Amino acid sequence: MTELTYREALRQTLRSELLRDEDVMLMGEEIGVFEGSYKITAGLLEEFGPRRVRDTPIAEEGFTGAAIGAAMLGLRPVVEIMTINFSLLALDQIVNHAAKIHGMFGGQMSVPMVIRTPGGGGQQLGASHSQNIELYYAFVPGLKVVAPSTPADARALLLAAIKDDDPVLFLENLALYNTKGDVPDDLPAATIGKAKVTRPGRDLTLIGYSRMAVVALEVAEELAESDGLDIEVIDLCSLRPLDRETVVESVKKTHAAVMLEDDWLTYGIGAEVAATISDGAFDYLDAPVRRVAMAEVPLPYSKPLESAALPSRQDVVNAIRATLAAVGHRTSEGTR
Amino acid sequence: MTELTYREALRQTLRSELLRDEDVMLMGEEIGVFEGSYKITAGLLEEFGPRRVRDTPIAEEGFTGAAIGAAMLGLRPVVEIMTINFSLLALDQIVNHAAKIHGMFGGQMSVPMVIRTPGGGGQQLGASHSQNIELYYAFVPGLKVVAPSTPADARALLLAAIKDDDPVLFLENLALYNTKGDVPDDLPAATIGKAKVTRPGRDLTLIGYSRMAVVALEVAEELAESDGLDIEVIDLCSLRPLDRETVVESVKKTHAAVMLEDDWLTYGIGAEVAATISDGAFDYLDAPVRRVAMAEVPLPYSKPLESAALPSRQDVVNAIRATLAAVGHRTSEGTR
Amino acid sequence: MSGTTRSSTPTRRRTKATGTKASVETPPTETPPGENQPSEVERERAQRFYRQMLFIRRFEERAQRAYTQALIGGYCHLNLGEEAAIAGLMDELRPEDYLFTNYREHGYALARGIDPNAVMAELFGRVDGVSKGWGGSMHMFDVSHRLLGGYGIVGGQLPIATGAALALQYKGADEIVMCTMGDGTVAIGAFHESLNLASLWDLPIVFVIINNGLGMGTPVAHSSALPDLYRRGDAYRIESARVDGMNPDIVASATATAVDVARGGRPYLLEVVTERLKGHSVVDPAKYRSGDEAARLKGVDPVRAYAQHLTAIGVHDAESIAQLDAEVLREVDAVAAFAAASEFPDTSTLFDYTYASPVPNDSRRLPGDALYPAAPIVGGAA
Amino acid sequence: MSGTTRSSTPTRRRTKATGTKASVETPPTETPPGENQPSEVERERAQRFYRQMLFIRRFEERAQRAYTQALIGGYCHLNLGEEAAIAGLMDELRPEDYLFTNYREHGYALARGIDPNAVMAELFGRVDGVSKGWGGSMHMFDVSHRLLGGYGIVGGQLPIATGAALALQYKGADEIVMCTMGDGTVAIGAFHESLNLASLWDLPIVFVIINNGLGMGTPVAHSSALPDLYRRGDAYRIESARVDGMNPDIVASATATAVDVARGGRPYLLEVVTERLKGHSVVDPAKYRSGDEAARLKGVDPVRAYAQHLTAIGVHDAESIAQLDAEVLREVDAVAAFAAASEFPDTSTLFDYTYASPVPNDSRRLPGDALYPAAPIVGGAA
Ligand SMILES: Cc1ncc(C[n+]2csc(CCOP(=O)(O)OP(=O)(O)O)c2C)c(N)n1
Ligand SMILES: Cc1ncc(C[n+]2csc(CCOP(=O)(O)OP(=O)(O)O)c2C)c(N)n1
Ligand SMILES: [Mg+2]
Ligand SMILES: [Mg+2]
Repeated sequence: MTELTYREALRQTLRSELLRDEDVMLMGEEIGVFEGSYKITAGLLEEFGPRRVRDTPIAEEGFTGAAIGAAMLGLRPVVEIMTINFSLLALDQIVNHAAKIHGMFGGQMSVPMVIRTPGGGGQQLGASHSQNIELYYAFVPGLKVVAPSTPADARALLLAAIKDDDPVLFLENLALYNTKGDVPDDLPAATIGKAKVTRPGRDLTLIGYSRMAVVALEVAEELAESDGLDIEVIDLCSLRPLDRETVVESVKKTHAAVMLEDDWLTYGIGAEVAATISDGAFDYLDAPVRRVAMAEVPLPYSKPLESAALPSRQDVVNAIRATLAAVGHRTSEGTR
Repeated sequence: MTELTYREALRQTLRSELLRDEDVMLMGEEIGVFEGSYKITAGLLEEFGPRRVRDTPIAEEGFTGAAIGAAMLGLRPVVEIMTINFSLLALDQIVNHAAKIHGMFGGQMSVPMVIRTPGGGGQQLGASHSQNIELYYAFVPGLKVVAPSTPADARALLLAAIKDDDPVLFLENLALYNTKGDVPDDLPAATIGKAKVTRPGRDLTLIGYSRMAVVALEVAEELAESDGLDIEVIDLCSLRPLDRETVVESVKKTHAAVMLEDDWLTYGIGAEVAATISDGAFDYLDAPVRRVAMAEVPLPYSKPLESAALPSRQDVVNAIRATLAAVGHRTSEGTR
Repeated sequence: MSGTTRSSTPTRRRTKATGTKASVETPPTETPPGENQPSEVERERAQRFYRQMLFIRRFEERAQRAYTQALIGGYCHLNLGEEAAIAGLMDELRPEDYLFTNYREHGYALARGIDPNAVMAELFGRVDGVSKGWGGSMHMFDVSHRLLGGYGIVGGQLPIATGAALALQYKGADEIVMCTMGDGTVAIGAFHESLNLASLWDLPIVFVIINNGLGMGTPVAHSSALPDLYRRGDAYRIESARVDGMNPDIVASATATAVDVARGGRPYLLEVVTERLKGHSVVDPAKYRSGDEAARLKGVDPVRAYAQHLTAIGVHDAESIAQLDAEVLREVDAVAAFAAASEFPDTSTLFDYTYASPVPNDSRRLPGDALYPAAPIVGGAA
Repeated sequence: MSGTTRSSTPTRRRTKATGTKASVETPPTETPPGENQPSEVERERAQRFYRQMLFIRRFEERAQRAYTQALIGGYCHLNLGEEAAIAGLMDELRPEDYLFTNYREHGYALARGIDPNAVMAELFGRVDGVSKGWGGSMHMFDVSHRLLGGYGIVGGQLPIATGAALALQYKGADEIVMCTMGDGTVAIGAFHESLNLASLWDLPIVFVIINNGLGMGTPVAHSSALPDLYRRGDAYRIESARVDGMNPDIVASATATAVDVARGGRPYLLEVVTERLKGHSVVDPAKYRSGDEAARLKGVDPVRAYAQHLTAIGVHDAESIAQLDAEVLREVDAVAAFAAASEFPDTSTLFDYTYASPVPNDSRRLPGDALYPAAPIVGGAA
């Protein structure tokens, strides 16, 4: 067991995978000489050389597509797209090609590649650099999308993603890179497609992924302390496949749910989660599933505006209290 | 009142707008000499010349971006992207630029452009040519997304889109181009952001957009005939903004809803609609909102596979019956 | 124009990449097509070329017919007019080399040696198709013949092919990649990004522009600011050449040079000037072509021209040509019959190829399937 | 290299586009920089250039300081080293011409004549900023000075600028568009698509590559297979030139040619070779630069070099230079004070700019707001 930052967990995992499997190679802008925009690949060029750690020009479509072709011929490329915003430039390659090649050609070849990319917001990067568009990938059959929230999960899911024979979008988060956590030394690869109950509870199910899974856990602990609430927290971990059962089973127990996400509300990831709960736990749910998400605006640069647009801890607390109030309201009035 | 095909309604509207406003111009691949891949622009190059009707090379990102710049300087470009699948290549321009320019620069300039593009499936075009990814646009604040299902709406919404000062994604559908309907001669522009109750009813709310709004209406009529059911049909017309109120008010009356869509189920457009209903009509809904959508696979070429993967009329009928059964089940057992 | 035109004989072929740049080991024997007294090897190749071209021609015509009979769906783009280009290009690839094409690829599949039955069955959407019926006309794929697709998104194959070449270099392999595209494809961003990467990284890849003069209805001069497409190579320090694509011998010679360069570890850009004799796809009447243009096309036919050439040099005569045609037509009929008799894929296989590896919680619902079966009522749940 | 180096005097400027291609009306007066006896007009321009360069230098240094004081957030890219390029480029634009840049644009905003207070206030995220605080360092925009952004997505500005030029052509306007980008940007697809469109359509646009040798930590030779970036113009039949970007006079001369060509209705590609004296952005220590490289950079400074040049030709002396510097520093301090005193945008304005036109059912919820207020219980609803 070692305490590592999320960044360091990623870096060490990339390193151990480069050591383990000669077919693993890294590609991306500034991952070598520059050591990564966010230093996830620090030291790896020096250790493994340019064959294994390949700096690319600014050509997201080109190098992401190149990773697809390399994967078809047996390599296991791990591509870094500097932030998820720039992945829009590679979307045709990811959605029309990486996700389709196995199916469209009758299962003849797989595309074992990983695309690592951070989402985030709240860094005053402005509208085109602060989007959370994991939805674009989570929507697509043929892709797998994982979104770890802790250093240990970052390692376990990255191990799984690199070993997986399908293209995996590996969502990181700018705000998590410096967070710390224990990482067991012999941590095995995770199973992609499974959510995790990170805190058991009975009063309400609080759901998040990536940064918001961390916020969820923190707020649950706070409210346990301050209000004596017993909140169950679920970290989705995987957005595609989506582990509906874990979520629904939880809500069958708690009868209430709040969904946290950093993307826009309408059509966001939480829409599916809310729809799923409303369906799967229809007879159990005592109040509407509330979603806490980003305000639906191009995120402004100016700090006060940006802060107002992004979900805060207080927003989460308010949503939980309101939901519990609605539950009490309904149950006390005997509407079920 | 004239009976027109959806195609002809579009063509005539483009023509009348070209006549009305010198700043309106058309751009796209094969819209001129070739008269449009789907002949929506037939005859327009001949009538208006290459200045107004501009054939472009195969460069979706380039010409869509060019339309943005032209719109900033006062033109009202109407871009045709041959099918929505190819719009992935222009996504950075649409999402990171067209949708952001007004907000990101503090409201100094608007981007009055329209992107016309057909979705669809069921034409045996294979996985990369048969996607319904309107979600990618509907998700983005700063864009407006409309999806007419009838020739009259095609005209009214295209008029509105061209006059609108914001970028509008105008979703057409390959399977609708040959459908016919009456188009009033003096039809005014529609209001973007409004859904329509296309058939009033009391038993269940059936919701669709684009092709599925047509299917919804047809199935409702059939079931009125065959089963004496009184189904209310809603055509969303606009995906962003989404007219939640019209949907929720309907379900408050009918207590049950089925959502129809041609895209993939998980995270699809219907997820938000279902989540919205489950929230807004929480105390009224007697059974889970059922979604009828495409199977979550890269759409295969072979006809039987393709047919199995796409929602059929029978699938819709089954979903309605199952939902009504669930309502009966629950209400008869007195769960409310 | 930097490509040399040489006859391509098996002795000239390298059996191993040397790592050096495109030097030629044995001096080329200059045998301009049309000259008399072809060698036995040349006669054999000429016959092979002609048979292949003819087969592609008849196959495509058969596909066209099947399309109008609604046996084929979707878009269907034919290689009519491009037979010589295909024969010449494919002949210079080793079986272990990799090929990526656009959606106009039936002829390439055939010339790579894929069973015509499987090619036609794919068009018919049957299980015996090269892509098991999943791909159709635009998406043929055969891993054993190293045809790695058939791509319908214009330019989509370029970055992927570039990456395949990267993998070959990574592994120190001797194979190369060939990636074909149309003239209209040159305008798309992926062209630029791919050629730049291939050159920066010294990848073993031949990019081939099949310049048939049109992208749908758009002439090259309207899609490319520099209509000499092969000269685009200069912008990436990629050696390039333009070659007449109506004669397979000429194409093969130029391809040999290109392949040598690639085998030596540098990309190459080859522009093959050819013709699209019919519409963009089966359903396109090509009304945008002028009367003059249509008249000109009547006089242009690589298959007929090569037949005349072979007759002139005594490799064929009118009778053997007619005989061959009859034979090919019979074969193509058999191919169509095979395809028509092949089964459609079973709908139970619908979810088989979404993922290559098993995955929990994968969504395998058919349209309208309940997300959750109606729950039995649990009265005391709340 | 096709650009001619000429002195740029107001008399040489065209007042109207002629529609002809880039011919030069008055023969250029060759005045190589460094030569003695500048004319009064030249002295004036030199002084203007120097003051502008110095102002940009001090402004950027002030921004850097403010960043470390956490008064500026996000990414912050400075023009240190590019002052001469900016001064020369901007001087040749008419006020009614349009400018699109990448995210490294503070200096351009200043040189276009935008109030420095508004530029600094934008960096501080205040309402008085050019983009009202919505854009920040990367997204400056001023419609009245025709700076149409400030774009943070590499290459994103190119298609847009191309379209702006299309609108000018459409309207028969006399203005042109200038679109700047970095050397690293040349590798992206949008570069290719935009230059091809601009040439095919004869658009009045000058594409400028600010070649500061690096894209973040990547040298040009690692991003472009053809490191002579201006030669990329050939691939699109676009006239092009490379010019020394460390002297504003030289840049202005080359820009004059480029602008003339654009005003005449053809695109132009101008490569301006300059230096990035510091890291990619304020937070980048640029450790990837070798010791030699760092040492070399110490000797390179366009502002200092121009000061020396102006001293040599008698336009300035040590005293006037020191005086000017003190003056500029005072101004920049005032600018920073203004920005610090400016208000933050009110959070009530959060939803003001999502759409330009009013729209029903727009979502204006703050995070955590209920989609629907908890409904009053309607007992008999079911
Ligand atoms: C990105 C994209 N844009 C548009 C299309 C539609 N389309 C299919 S083929 C084609 C023309 C391609 O022309 P060319 O590259 O010359 O190939 P050819 O058809 O002549 O073989 C177009 C525009 C597409 N498939 N993909
Ligand atoms: C599409 C995209 N990819 C990557 C980035 C991250 N990025 C920002 S600036 C930059 C380097 C650009 O270099 P260059 O074009 O030379 O401009 P310079 O910074 O030198 O002015 C990169 C890679 C981005 N903003 N957009
Ligand atoms: Mg072509
Ligand atoms: Mg640079």
